[in-house]
Amino acid sequence: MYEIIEGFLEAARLIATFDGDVMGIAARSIIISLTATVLATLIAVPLGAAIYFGTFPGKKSLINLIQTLYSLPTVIVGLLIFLLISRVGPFGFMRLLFTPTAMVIAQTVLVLPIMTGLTISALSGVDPVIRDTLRSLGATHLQFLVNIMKEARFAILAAVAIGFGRAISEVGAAILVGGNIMASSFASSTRVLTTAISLETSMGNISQSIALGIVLLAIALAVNLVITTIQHR
Amino acid sequence: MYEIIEGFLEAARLIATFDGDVMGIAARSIIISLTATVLATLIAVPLGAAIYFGTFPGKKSLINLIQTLYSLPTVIVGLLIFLLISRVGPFGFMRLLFTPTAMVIAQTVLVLPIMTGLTISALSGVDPVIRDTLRSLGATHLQFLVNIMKEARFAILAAVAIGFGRAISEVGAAILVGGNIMASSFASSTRVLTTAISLETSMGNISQSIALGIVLLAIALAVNLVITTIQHR
Amino acid sequence: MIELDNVSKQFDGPAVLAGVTARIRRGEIFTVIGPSGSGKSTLLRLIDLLDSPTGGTIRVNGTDIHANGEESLRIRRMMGMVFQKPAVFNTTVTENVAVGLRFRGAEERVVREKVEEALAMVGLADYGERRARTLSGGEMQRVALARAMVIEPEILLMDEPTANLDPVSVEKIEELVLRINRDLGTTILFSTHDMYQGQRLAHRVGVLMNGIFAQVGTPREVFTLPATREVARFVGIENIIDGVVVAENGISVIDAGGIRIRARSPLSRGEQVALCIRSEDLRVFLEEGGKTHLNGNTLPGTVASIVPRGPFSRVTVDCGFALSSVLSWKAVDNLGIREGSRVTVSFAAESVHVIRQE
Amino acid sequence: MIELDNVSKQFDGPAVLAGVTARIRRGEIFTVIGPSGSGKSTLLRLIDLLDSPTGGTIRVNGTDIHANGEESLRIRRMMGMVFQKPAVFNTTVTENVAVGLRFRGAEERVVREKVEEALAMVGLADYGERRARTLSGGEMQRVALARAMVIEPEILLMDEPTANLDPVSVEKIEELVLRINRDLGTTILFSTHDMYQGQRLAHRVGVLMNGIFAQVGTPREVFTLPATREVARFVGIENIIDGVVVAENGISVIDAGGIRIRARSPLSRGEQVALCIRSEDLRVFLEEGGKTHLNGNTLPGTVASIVPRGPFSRVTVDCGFALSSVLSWKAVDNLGIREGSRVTVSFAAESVHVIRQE
Amino acid sequence: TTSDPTPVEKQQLRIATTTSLYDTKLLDHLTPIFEEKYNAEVLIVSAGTGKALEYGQRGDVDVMMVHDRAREDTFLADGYGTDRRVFAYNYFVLVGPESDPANVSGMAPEAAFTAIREKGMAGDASVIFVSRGDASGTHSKEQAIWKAAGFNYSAEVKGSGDWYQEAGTGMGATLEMANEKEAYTLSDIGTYLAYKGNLDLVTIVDEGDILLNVYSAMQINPEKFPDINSSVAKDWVNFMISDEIQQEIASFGVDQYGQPLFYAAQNDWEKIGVTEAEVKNPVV
Ligand SMILES: Nc1ncnc2c1ncn2[C@@H]1O[C@H](COP(=O)(O)OP(=O)(O)OP(=O)(O)O)[C@@H](O)[C@H]1O
Ligand SMILES: Nc1ncnc2c1ncn2[C@@H]1O[C@H](COP(=O)(O)OP(=O)(O)OP(=O)(O)O)[C@@H](O)[C@H]1O
Ligand SMILES: [Mg+2]
Ligand SMILES: [Mg+2]
Repeated sequence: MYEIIEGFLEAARLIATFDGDVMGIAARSIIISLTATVLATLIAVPLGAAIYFGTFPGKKSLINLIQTLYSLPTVIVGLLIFLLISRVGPFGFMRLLFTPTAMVIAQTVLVLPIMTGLTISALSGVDPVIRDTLRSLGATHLQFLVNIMKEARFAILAAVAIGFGRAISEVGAAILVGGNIMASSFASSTRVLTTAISLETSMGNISQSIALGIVLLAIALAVNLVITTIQHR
Repeated sequence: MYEIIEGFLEAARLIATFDGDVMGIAARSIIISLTATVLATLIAVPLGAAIYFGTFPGKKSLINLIQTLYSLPTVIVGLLIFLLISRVGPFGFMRLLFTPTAMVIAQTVLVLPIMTGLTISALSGVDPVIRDTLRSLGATHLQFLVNIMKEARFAILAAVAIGFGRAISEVGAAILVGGNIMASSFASSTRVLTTAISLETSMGNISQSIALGIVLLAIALAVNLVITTIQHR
Repeated sequence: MIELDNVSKQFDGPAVLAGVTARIRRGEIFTVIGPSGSGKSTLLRLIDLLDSPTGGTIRVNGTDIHANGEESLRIRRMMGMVFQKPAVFNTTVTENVAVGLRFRGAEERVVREKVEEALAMVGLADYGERRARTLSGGEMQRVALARAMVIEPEILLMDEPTANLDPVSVEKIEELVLRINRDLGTTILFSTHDMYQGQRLAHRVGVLMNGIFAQVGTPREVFTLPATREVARFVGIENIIDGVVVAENGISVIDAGGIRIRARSPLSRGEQVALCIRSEDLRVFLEEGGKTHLNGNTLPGTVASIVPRGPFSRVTVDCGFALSSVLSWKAVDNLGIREGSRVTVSFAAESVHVIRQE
Repeated sequence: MIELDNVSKQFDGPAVLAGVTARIRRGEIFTVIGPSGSGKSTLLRLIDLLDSPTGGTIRVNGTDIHANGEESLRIRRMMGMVFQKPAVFNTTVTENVAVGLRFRGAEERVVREKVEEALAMVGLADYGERRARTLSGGEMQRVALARAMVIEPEILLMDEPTANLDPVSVEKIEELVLRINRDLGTTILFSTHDMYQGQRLAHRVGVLMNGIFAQVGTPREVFTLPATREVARFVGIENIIDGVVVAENGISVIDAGGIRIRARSPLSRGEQVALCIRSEDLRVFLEEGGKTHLNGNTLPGTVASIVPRGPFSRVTVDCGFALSSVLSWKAVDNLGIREGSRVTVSFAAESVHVIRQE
Repeated sequence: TTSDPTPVEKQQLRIATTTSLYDTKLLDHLTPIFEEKYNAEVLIVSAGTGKALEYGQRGDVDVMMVHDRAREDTFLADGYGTDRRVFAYNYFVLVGPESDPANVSGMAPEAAFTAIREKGMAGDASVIFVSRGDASGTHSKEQAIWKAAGFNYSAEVKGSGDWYQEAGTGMGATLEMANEKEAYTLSDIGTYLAYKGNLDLVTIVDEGDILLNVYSAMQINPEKFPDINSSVAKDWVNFMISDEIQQEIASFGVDQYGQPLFYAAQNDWEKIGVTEAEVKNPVV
């Protein structure tokens, strides 16, 4: 158990000394996962709204499918993206494999189902009278959506928090399409906290892994505090 | 891209022929993840209720902490459980490492934060007048909780769906504390779909990985249909 | 102008609206009254495009509002609606009221001014910065009212807008409604279960019953000449007596279980009728003390009960059938009647409204 | 018995309740009336243990209900509550009504019987299998009523229980309330903004204003002898005139802006008073047509407006100050008055209620 | 000694092994034979070398099978393991794009590495070396080659430029990455053969003593962890160096890849530089 304590001490040391490698990895984690979360939000929220407010055949099945995709293993997401962007894949010419961009794409895809599903849940939590009131006040489609979102902001931001959590904590897709590369330039590297944790773990450096895990949680805490602040505004 | 098609064909073949190995792995996945989800539900729902309805100092911080733990990487959960149950750990005497039980524990811990957090969200979605009505009708604490749950059942079951999704799709903890063992007896083996997918991927068998992923999603779909049915009752 | 043309609406069960027809004129105040569950809210929701009718058409200024997908925003923006159980947005009172203006792209300065004015009008001038979710029932209802009014709609739909308000607030809101109607020419359509309110405010009243308008008319028509027995009962006519026309020469004579009542009515002998007599039109005298009305009715009876009702007492007299009359407390005291007293009830033939029974 | 002892409640802003004191007797029907936002709901919620007072104590049968954590379930189970905006559980109507009985572990057979009976009582006999969420406003309110009644509580708290109901339904509910009170001896405490309802049903009325009971008394006391100017206004006394006592010998004389009014009052010369005159107590005569009351008041004036009000008209006469009187339509027709007519208003000294101004 | 071949309850044997060995499926091929023979159940956990050693150090397994002599030595010296036996060997290969931009085909490993580094440092963007970078046996070997070529790994190789990239993942993923980037990498022969079909990479250097890859098995020290299943552990180690299994090892993979993945250690102890006892003497 002393590895845990050691992990905490190590985490404190890494943070306190601004350990260059770790800071780079952490920064990359934040950039990639935040970008993916923002992208996913921009897609999932309108998509969820379109599904929730739309009436079309197969709506129920679609919602079921979305819920099912909550179980999509990150490795499978990674594999699918990998197949698409690897050199022989249809998008191979873009040379995206093993770049941070690829990781952003994979994480976006990964969190889309859960964020879309939670958006739908969030919207269904809004009092129907509120919806009617907005309509009766003459909201355009866009105004309607914006205001419904405002009413559901608590739940939608909770969805964002969950999406971010899933993005920053996943490793399967990140390693498959990113490759956990540590190059000398920041932009060519794709090592993020989770892949680094995996690596440290596979090397048997448990306390180092735990230290990185704590750094990750510290980032998550900061992001969550921001989200909570917005929620309660 | 042809690996994807191949994956689908392979998945169809595996399911159609009741491939022994795959069926065993799939069964193990279902058993472990369902058990973990049920356990987590039994803990998270009362816990979420206690937090939501309780008034105690640090409540807000606790909720923030829970949200932060959404970002807990599965590998870190795996490591912590590993440290606890490995032979030299405090619970080493129980010889749980590399057993399905260990995987259940790890997955339970993994999904607890998100299920607790979503339970809290679900409860906060219940009309306060409903809460007052239950109280005024003379509900005991238990009756109150049961009935609030009934009112929030849609959102709580959505939380269960998300918990199950996370449990069955995670691999980091499963591999660390389970070990991805394929032994000759069912009970001693710890290979589940995600760890098998990882293995196949690391061996370069992409279509086999995708096939297993499809099997996993088929299971998730079945579980979700059950959940949806309960939701709409 | 709103034209309701054979509008019907059915949910899962039996039809809620089954052919509602009416024309609400521009600038009119039209009240929908009707029992709980008769479809008042449903009707208003159909007009506000919040639901679609199962049959019939609703035209606003000639446009079939449900036929025109692209037009619906324009049409909706002509209307404002106050819901029966208003919901407020989870923000400040000011922001709640401002929403409609913002939707229409009003300038911030204009928004601020108008919102302030609207809040003052509903008596919530100091509530601007309060979070709307913490308001009392009546306060919320007033916020909803201000929210709908502030956009100055051409048509204002209100679903029981004063249901949660005390009489003083009700009076203020009523004055407001009248003022909006008068100053801005707003067409106002509202439902109420407060018949007096209907009467005070409305140019015309529609009585919704069993899925249709059982009667549409001026308040006075509806209140004094109800078209059906149910309407009569609903508008508060306490004395409704069944009978058969037995004579008809200028003044009809109706036999009500052996007791003969004179009334003005064009119906012919043998017809089954219901007689409506407003309790205010009855006079009660001690024993044989009353003067006999020529062509009027004078019935002996026993006081069955005396119940306070507002500043009045309701005195019910058993004359073979029960007749309720409303007397001031003082009158009751002066008469010195109590339960069991022998009295005479008298009323003019003109006070009897005769309804043909189907 | 419910004792409210200096109960206060403050949310973020100023105190909502600031020392409410009253004793509600066992078996009594007690009505809380008061303007919107005066704290009626807040008070009922405090009694039902749904919120805690900031100060003071509430005792039920002698127990301080907020002091006793362990007792709270027992105390709550003595009470039933109907909320102002009732919410229904997302299940059938029957299950909604059954909840309280199930909480008390009633047998299935008993539950079924009682629920059926309760639904019949509120006029929803056929609604048992309907999903409660699809009910109309009034229907929901009746479900909430049935739900609270079915457990036969010792104390029934109702927050504006008939706010969403039409008069026919209101009458049914009122009868039900009276029956429950009579047959089961249930203590009933309800808030209403319908003063007549308060009066019809209540043994006693408390007028909540500015955080306290401005007056507690029988309906007749409150309605005829309001304790303050605000109460007078609130209970619907339309004529409230400020003045100074200038003479006092049996009949006081009050100077109201130059016009002298006679009234019965024990107040002494020089005191600032408000005079309350119920509009029903005014008589209106054409020009000098009225007989002069001995010890009464006869004031000349001009008709300022004639407004229909229920089956009556409200005639406002400008006599220097405005005086409103209520006349039947017929009386108005008979008098032949219209706006601008010169008339005389007369009323007895006994009809004037004098309130000392603070 | 061998354990009673017919105990009533099956004994469990837990083995920690490195991923690259496990992924060849050699062990899947051998365990049924063992289980049949000893009526035991074999549980194999594959993990990175470091993690596998961690399992061993914590007494979570009974047998350890890795391919990193230096760290094995430390592991033995620290008393965690005992009774090491070498059961197989093969060679690492330097693979790279067919175009061979650094022009190192056929060179000695050390020379090839030196040339790659030079081109890379010179800024030739087409020359990239992808390293496992995960402290695995393969990574250890790579570092050993850099050292033999005269470089200080952490100062002159690691992080010295964009030409040198650490994959930080398993062998398969590293090969995929090298393929994608048209880069060089060092691989064990087993994984390379398994992946060859998906790759455009070709063997650039496959000869040189330094490329030797030696696989061994050892039991976890029962003195340190008394409840280790020592007898079955010994059985396994002895099983691996038994004649029958040595033959199985030598022929494993031939039908699939047309060449063996491993050479039996039994008779080549001199060639691979270990003592005869380490390949032949049964553990007692
Ligand atoms: N949770 C709360 N937070 C802040 N203010 C509150 C809260 N609940 C009630 N209030 C305020 O307390 C006052 C009294 O509210 P309450 O609901 O008791 O009034 P009420 O007499 O029932 O009014 P109404 O007749 O409109 O229902 C109102 O001004 C209201 O805004
Ligand atoms: N969505 C719905 N699904 C099924 N039935 C509905 C739905 N909405 C309304 N109803 C039913 O239609 C009838 C009319 O409802 P509506 O709300 O229009 O009545 P209302 O006249 O406004 O009554 P109240 O005075 O009680 O508000 C009711 O019996 C109600 O239960
Ligand atoms: Mg309604
Ligand atoms: Mg209230």
